[in-house]
Amino acid sequence: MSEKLYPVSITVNGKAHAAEVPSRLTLVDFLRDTLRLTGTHVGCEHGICGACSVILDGAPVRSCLMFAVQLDGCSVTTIEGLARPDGTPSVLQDAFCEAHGLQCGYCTPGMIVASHALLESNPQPSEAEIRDAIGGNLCRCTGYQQIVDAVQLAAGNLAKGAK
Amino acid sequence: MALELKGEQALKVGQQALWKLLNDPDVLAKTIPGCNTVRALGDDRYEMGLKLQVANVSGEYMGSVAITEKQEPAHYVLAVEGQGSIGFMKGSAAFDLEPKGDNETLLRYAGSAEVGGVVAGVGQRVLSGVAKYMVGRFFKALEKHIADNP
Amino acid sequence: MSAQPGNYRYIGTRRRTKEDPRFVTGRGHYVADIALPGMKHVALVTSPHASARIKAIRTDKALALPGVHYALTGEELCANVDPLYVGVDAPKVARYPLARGVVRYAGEWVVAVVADSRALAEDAAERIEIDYEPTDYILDPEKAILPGAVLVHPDHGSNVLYRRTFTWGPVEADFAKAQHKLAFRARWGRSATVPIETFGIAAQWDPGTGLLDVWASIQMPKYPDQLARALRLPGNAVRVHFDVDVGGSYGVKRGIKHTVLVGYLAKKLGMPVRFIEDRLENMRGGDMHGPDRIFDMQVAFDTDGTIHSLKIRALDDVGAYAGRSPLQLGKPVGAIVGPYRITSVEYEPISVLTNKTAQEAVRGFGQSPTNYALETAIDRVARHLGMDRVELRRKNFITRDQFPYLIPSGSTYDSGDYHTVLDKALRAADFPALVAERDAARKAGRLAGVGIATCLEPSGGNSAFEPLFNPKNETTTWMDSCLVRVDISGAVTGVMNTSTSGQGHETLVATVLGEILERDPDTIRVVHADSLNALPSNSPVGSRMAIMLGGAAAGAAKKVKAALMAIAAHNLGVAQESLEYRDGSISAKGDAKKSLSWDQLVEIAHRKFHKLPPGLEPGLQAKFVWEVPTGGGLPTADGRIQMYPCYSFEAHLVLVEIDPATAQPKIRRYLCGHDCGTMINPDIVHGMTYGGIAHGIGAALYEKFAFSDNGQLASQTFMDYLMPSALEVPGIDIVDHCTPSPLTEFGQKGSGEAGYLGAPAAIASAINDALAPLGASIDELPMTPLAIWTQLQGGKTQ
Amino acid sequence: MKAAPFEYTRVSTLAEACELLSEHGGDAKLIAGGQSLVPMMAMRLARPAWLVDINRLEELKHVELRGDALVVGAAVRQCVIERNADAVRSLPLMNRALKWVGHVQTRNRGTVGGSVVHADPSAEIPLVACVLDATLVLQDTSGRSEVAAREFFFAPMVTAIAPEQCLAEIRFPVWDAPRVGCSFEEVSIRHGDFALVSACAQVALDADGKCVRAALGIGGASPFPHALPEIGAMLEGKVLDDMLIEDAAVAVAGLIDPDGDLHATAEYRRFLARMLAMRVLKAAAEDAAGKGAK
Repeated sequence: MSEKLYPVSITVNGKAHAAEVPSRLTLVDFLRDTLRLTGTHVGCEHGICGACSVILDGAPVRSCLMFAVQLDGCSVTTIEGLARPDGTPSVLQDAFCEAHGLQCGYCTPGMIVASHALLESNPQPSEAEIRDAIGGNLCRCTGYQQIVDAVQLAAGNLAKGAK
Repeated sequence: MALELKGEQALKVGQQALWKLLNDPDVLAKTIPGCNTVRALGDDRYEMGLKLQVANVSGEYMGSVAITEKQEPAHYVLAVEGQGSIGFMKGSAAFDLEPKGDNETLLRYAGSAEVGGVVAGVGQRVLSGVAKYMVGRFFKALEKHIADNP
Repeated sequence: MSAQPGNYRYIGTRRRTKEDPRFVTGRGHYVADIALPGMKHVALVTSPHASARIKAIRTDKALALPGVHYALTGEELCANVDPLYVGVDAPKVARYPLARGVVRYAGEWVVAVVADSRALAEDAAERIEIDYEPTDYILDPEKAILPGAVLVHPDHGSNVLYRRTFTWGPVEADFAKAQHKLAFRARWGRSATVPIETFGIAAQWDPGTGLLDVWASIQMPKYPDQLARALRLPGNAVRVHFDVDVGGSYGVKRGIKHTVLVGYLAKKLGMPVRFIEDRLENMRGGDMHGPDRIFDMQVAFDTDGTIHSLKIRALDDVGAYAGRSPLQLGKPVGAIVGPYRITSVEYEPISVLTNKTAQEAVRGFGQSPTNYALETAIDRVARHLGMDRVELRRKNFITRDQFPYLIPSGSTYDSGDYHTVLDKALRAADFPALVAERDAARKAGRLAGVGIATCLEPSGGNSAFEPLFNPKNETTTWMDSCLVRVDISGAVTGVMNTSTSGQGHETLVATVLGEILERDPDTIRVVHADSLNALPSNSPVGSRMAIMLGGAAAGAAKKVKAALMAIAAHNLGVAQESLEYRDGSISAKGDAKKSLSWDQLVEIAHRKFHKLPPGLEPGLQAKFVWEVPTGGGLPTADGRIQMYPCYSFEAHLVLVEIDPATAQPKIRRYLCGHDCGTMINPDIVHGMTYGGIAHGIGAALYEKFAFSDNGQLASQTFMDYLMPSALEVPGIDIVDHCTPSPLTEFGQKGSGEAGYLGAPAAIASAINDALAPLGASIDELPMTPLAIWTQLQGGKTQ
Repeated sequence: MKAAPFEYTRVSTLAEACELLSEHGGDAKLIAGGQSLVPMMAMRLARPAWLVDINRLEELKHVELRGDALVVGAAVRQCVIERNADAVRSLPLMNRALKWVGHVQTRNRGTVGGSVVHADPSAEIPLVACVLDATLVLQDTSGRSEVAAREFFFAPMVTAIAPEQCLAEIRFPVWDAPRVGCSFEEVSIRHGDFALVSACAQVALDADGKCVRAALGIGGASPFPHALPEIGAMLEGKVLDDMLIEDAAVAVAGLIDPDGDLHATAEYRRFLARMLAMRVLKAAAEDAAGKGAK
């Protein structure tokens, strides 16, 4: 019983990837195991913790709750795709460093993906809006305070024209 | 997870006839939701195969049924045990058949079941609602059987 | 006294951490990111029963699947490995990675399947057929200690793993003379830290070298040693790689059983094998549940509020096996009276086996539950006397001038200024306004309460509970170490010897080295040695790394500095006392021309033997191994011992409102006054404190590993095990204070468990303050909406 | 936690989906947003042999006002209906309900129809459908049929849909009256969790402030989303004063059939249902009254 493979082509961080995958391979496993983009993390595999958040066609989603085969022709952005082209941190990523909005770093890619999507749609969010946007991402280290601080800092820096 | 089930159902059938139905493996096979085989093992013990497809949850179970404390035609206790890939179930229920006018019997049941394995760990929130529904389906099927086989 | 004394260049200043840049760009290196060529994957078959005999295991259908390599049963594994180390003296409570013959909790590992992929391994696991014969089980720890109870380990003869009554000071006399006594029960529910990363391990056996390489998500003292012993290998046949980023631990990432299992498989099969727990395996059988305690408390006190004595009985349900867990009743011995001058204590810790998931170390190692019981006692005394809770605490606090302060159980608190920290917190919170807000809410018909907790964080991790709870264990050495290397280019590298799970140890070491060597910490690299290259370490447990790794780094840096001074003195012809070290250069005091730069000094050390002073080793590196200050002693016969060297203090103030229509609590305000001595990196300390408070909010209000009546873990997913999100954790204010420790290099104390040690007590205090006008109270955590509602209905919990 | 193997087809028409369902019967399963289905597959509680992907069916993605109803295609994502101008204007109750549905990431992917057919008794969208007396349009190879939302839900995750049927669209009646107000409230332990109990109400007032139409429903406190037309009947023709609302709330508590679980007992749920019924009725009445003042 060898598993049937399905051809998919998924654009990840601007680069098209063609692969043959079993239907049951989730998007997060595809990113991590097939493409070796290990920045996206697996936390609960049942859609609660948010560690696997990625941006799918512009909107943040949980990559453990979809199969790669479903995303043929789609475009995905992961934490690796949010940095500047030379790999240095973006304004938001830099703000997470400045505010120390993380500790163990495990939930961090999901947090940054959720925050990135928030700032794209709402460049000057209130604290309540930030908490709502990351409300589906669990963190056990930070108590969220410095994450909220980081997003506020990034919003301020972006408003000042930081790129 | 322990499930408590308790209730009563009036059935348009005489007490003795209902007793017979409830002790007939073929009837049980037709009325127990998901049941696809019932094989008598003797001594009021049966082996049962269940394929459950409740909502999104599906699973196959092999189990056994034993009937004890028989006081024909008024009372018995049904003990059920089953095991499948997503967990196990073990329970028993007391059934009391009470004549209620002509050709009608009140069936009272009270029992509890233990559920273990994955289902118990992840499905505690909905198990009892689903269990109630299964009991309801059993009675509906039984009523239909009674209506179809006057 | 300022928030941060001492005249430091890098220590205590806000600086970015060394670790963050790799994490924010998705370049962390966790165990699940490791892909070894030809690596196989493990899935587990676990017991659905709380207790059963295993009658038969059939693996043929699983092995018939293509891509499936092996199915390992307990029979085989237990015959080939030794039992896992147990913290107390209970040899008949043997613990192995897989069950042999008997399962003792629902979720216990029974068979491990190895396949080409995790998905295939799960397919195979489903095809393993096991015949169980369910047997009687025991779930209630109070019933478990009664005669005739079902025994979890019949060979042990009892369900009691550890029990002793300690009496420190004139307890009976104090109780006899006290004007008031009260007794109550407080219950701490089973929760844990539940990191977002589950436990994972990859292992590879090289038959050519006879070496087992291990990469694991680990935070565990003596992990390589325990692993090697269980696998019957010499210590130098195991190489644990400590450069794996750990996705959160806070105590629980112990993983010995996981590692023995995977190590055995890797060696047996000759294939690299990886096992990453999935969330269900992690929750039910990862053996990472925390304390589950019933405290029976008695307090003796006078009308003026003076508290004289305590009797504490702590019954801890540790589940089906013993690991480190019974010892979590031992750590609180070191702070058994909290920050209060209580002259005598009776303490009866009881560790009980039940048919539940085994307990492991959780942040604070049992101190947070004890603090909750102590603070509940203080609140109850205040309520009993009609006394203000703040005043009662102030009255009983050890005062600043009483340090070092010896408590009845034999530990000496190093330093503290509890009155000042509490005052600062009260001022920062505008406490009268907080109380007024509560009263206004009450007047408007809502339920509101102010919570207070003033708690200690014993830190420095000396693990003295080991000899205290196990007379056969005479371990009194709990060192940590650091190696500093200045290479030929003049760059500085610090080598640490354990893994990190978010505490910022690279930043710690770089900051300390930079401070002493006066070199920019940003230029200093810090690496994690593997266990064969490492100096001894006891890993980041017990809030010890700022103290121990910080101290070791300082010691090593000072040795390097001394070598530089010796080189300078020799070459400049000036006595060391007349030399001045600045930014790595050394010059004669008052004669700037007589000077050698950092680069020149380094060059001499590495290349110019002819310029080295006699007796100095060439090259420039130093190691320093530091024993815990105050460590080293065995307990007295009556169980007095110096448990930890340093004592941090935290004062929590909380305002909680409860919606009377729904019984939902909401935290309106949270402030924490915190004194952990000198902070090496304030952002890291604050972050851990915020996180500890959030974790404490979880333990107080949301999180519980709940077992059903038939021993099933009913909260196996994140749908039922409820960790607070950013929407439940409020904005938190922290007020710093610094009372330096006299025992450490910079006056630093520990802070890795900060926040968590007081938050549950503070929230419980607030909820009970809110319920007080109704004459109601809850003495069990978590205080769920259901528990609150039950009180609002005038009922009793449960 | 990896799903059992399955065959996968992404269909390009609804008819194709129905054919596959018809061919494979109970062994096939539709996937839209997958936010409820995929976790169950990961735990292997759900193990369809065939997964039929309807995510890209444009014919299931319409949101349009048709007659006196807002018609929502089954595969419309929750985030779309959350922002759709027609929906916000004509179906404010849905908009309020969606604030309680999961989190941003799940609403971005989850669909309206998926939530309905998953039939969690605590879910918000099914409750709105029942309270507003929506009609569900089901399709199979033989054509379309309709079923009232109030007759669709049997038990947790058990509905009237047959294995070969696909939910095509949902018709939510729009109340065409000048003074319509609504409210949605819920108690969950954390935001975004399954509701212990939820309640929603929609009322219409006449110019004098008398209630001309009222609908109320309770989620999480019966094995299915529980619309309570009895309460509407009790309120209609009357002024919604506090006493009447309290009476209605007491009646609510008597009509529901809650179960206990880990987080709430049946009694607590009954209490919450009463309290929330009171809250949503008051809030809906105030909302409606406010519209008269304009």
